[in-house]
Amino acid sequence: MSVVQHLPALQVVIPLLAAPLTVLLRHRALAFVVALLASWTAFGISVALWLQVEHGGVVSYAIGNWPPPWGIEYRVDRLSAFMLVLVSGMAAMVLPYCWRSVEHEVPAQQHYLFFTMFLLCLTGLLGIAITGDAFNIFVFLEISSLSTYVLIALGRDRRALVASYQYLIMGTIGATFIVIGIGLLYLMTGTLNLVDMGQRLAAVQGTHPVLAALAFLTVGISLKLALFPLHQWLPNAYAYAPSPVSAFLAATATKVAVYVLLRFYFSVFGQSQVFGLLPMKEAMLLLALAGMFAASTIAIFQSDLKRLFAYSSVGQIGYIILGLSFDSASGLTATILHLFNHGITKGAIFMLLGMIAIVMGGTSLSRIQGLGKRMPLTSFGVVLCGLSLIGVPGTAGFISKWYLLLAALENGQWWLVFLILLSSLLAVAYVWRFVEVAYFREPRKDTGIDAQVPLSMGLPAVLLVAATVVFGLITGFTVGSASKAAAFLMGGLL
Amino acid sequence: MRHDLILRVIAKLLIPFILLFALYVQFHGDFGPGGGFQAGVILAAAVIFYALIYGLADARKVVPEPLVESMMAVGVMIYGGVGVAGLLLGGNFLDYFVLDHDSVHGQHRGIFWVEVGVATTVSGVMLKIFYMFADRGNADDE
Amino acid sequence: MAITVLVIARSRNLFGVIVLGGIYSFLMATVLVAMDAVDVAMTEAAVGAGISTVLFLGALYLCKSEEAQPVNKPWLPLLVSLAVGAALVYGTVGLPEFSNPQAPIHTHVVPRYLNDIKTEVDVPNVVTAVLASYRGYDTFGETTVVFTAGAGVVALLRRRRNKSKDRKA
Amino acid sequence: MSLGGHFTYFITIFLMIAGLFIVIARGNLVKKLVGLGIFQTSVYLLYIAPGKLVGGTAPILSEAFTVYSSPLPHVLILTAIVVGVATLALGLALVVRIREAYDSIEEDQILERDNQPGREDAA
Repeated sequence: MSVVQHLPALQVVIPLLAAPLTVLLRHRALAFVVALLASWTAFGISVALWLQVEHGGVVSYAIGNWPPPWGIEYRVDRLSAFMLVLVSGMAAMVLPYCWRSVEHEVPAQQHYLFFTMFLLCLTGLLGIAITGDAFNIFVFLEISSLSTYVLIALGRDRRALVASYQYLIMGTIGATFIVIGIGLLYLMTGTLNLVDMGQRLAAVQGTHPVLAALAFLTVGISLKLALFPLHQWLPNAYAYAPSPVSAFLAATATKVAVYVLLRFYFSVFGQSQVFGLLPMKEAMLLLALAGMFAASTIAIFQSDLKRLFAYSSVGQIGYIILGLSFDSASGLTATILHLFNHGITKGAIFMLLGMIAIVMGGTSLSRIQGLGKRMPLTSFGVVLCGLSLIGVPGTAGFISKWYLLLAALENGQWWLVFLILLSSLLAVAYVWRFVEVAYFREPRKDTGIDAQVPLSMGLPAVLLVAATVVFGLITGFTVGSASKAAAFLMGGLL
Repeated sequence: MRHDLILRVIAKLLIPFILLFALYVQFHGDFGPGGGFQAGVILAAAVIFYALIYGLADARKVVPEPLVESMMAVGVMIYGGVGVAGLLLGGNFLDYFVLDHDSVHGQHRGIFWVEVGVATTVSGVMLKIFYMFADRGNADDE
Repeated sequence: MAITVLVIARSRNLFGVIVLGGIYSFLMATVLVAMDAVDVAMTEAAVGAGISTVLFLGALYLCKSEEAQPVNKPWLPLLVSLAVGAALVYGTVGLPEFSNPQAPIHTHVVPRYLNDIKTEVDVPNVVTAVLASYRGYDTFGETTVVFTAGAGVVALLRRRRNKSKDRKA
Repeated sequence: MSLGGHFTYFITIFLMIAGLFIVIARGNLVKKLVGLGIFQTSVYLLYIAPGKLVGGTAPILSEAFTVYSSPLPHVLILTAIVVGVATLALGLALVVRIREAYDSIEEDQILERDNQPGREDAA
């Protein structure tokens, strides 16, 4: 047997088995080492899988040697390979950062459990991205959600508990909606394998249960990905969670939810069904625009940086969904690109905010006055990422916005181009709030602990900030993968 | 409740039967309803029953916390171990066919260990959760 | 069963609600037996009426047991729930009828479980076989979910040694 | 498409509406979890009911029977129940912690206590 052949299984199983190991070890340092090794291995595997898909097409792996649709299949295609690289890459970046960060933000007794939960969350997200089975998606969704609730609740502020509870309620409703949707599809097709389901659905296209399933899945997943009116859980959750958790979640959790949406839309329902029979296009366009403007506007009026950027996340999700609503290959490319680019940008921002919180004792705007003098590098990083959020050329955010504009032009929707630029102005406004406070005000005397940012935190953050610039200049990997994945999905080749 | 003789005697009589029933559910799952999860729940219920009658401290002596916490992890490891064993023996992950020369026999073996894993984790988790909640209750009284 | 749920919705005595919840679970288990889902019924009875009730009561012991009077009129939630219900009615009208052997769930995938199980797995309880072997990976995931919950509860509820240091807020 | 043929679905839907209503409308954190449980349980019926065949038996093979109810939904729901109780345990743990931190398990009271002035920068 060769290891290569089993990479799809190992991708998920290694972090999964590392999690109980950390509980058995019950030791902070050992748990950290285990988690670190597991996540780096997972990153390596995901890159290997990506290469494999790049050269050999879809990789299918039958778990338990039961052929699908009887058993559960792991299926790596271009889109899932791309997602795997994003998720495991972020985990590999965030974990070293955790080491010192949890010292400040999580009670000491819970440290090894923090790493356990982190591994489980990683497992869940990877499992969702790789599986080819509808019910398996639900199971792994719950693994990632449950661990996320705990991770958020480990934050120091007591509001973290309430945020986590609200997320638990909303998340569970969302998951139950997804189960209902999957159930209806299952009743109509008799199968749970996504590919098989897609093929068999062709026979019952447009019937009531299928449309209802589409609606339930859309609402359920939208809850998970915090599409505008269903986003209430997100700002609090991101704001009060420990900062490595915010960084990891912002970069991956909502993105994986988008992936699930794409997966169901294009691999199961098929685009003709999604966009032809229901006014999905219009609905998504509307919600995306509403999200872009409303959430960005709310972001401007936040007094805490973490909340500010959390609302900005809701706004950015609007862009992602906007690309989807174009129903074209270039729109989809923009969606997938923005998934990746926004993921690394937000990850970097929350990491930097974590460092600020340690040195300045908090992230509220009144506290970070004069940050530019006290932490010049860090604030410069935040500004760079802010530019990426706005979409200034030379940053990753520009690339995805550019493709979004192209897609809008392709559809001849000039007014949309205008709206996208207008909403970018809102982003300028909220980033400017940071700049104004950090650079043009004198430092407050009473703030600022004499703490240095540890290297293990600074280095990953710097790397990610660098990545937002690098992926803004060198676009071969991201644009290439995204456009191929988009073409693959639109072609409906499965 | 600690001095209620009748309760204690009844409990002493009942608990072995509950344990036995748990084992029955566990290993008879192939033929009738039941399996690892249900057995795990029943197993945990037996210990919780014991704790209610004899007090938390006594239950802790019988089933100490570190053991419970390890059980949670070990169960998952057993399940995963079966999967990895399949890998090592040349099959896919969770491939029971290769666990024995006879593939059907291999299936039996796989299912058996998998169910053991489930029961271990489930009973561990249920007990742990019970201990945790009970602990909190005492904290309030201080 | 429906009546039980209505009472739960109206009642503000949490203790009563939880006991009713247990009864509801038992009723549900009975229905499940009628539906031939013995494995599921057994689990539902053990979990719904057993474990959940114990957990609820445990949590209740730590909290207070009366629900406050709701301040606002619950029209919006009612509307949302009804809309969801309407969507489901719309969806289920097109579903295969109850007990229709020609429904896809009886003709696709499942026949292999029922017919070939003797030669492939040879375990009489098909549910166990599917659970542990055909879809063993789901069960692995399920075990992990339980483990996650367990470790999560530990992470949330473990008593701290130095109480003064945490929870400044 | 007779009404009788869809009767089980309608019961399911009623339970679902009630459960969802409790979750959204009630401010009490424990009550919300009860509602969530009902909501989830109703989904079990949605899966299980169509698997039943009149005249069939539980899917435990033996010589005496030839018609069995569909086993696959049972498997899925077993998993779903377990996931449900796991969520519940976690939710209750959170409620207990919230109660310790706020001394209340009513949603509006908690929000009130957070919005008191001068708390914004208390870290």
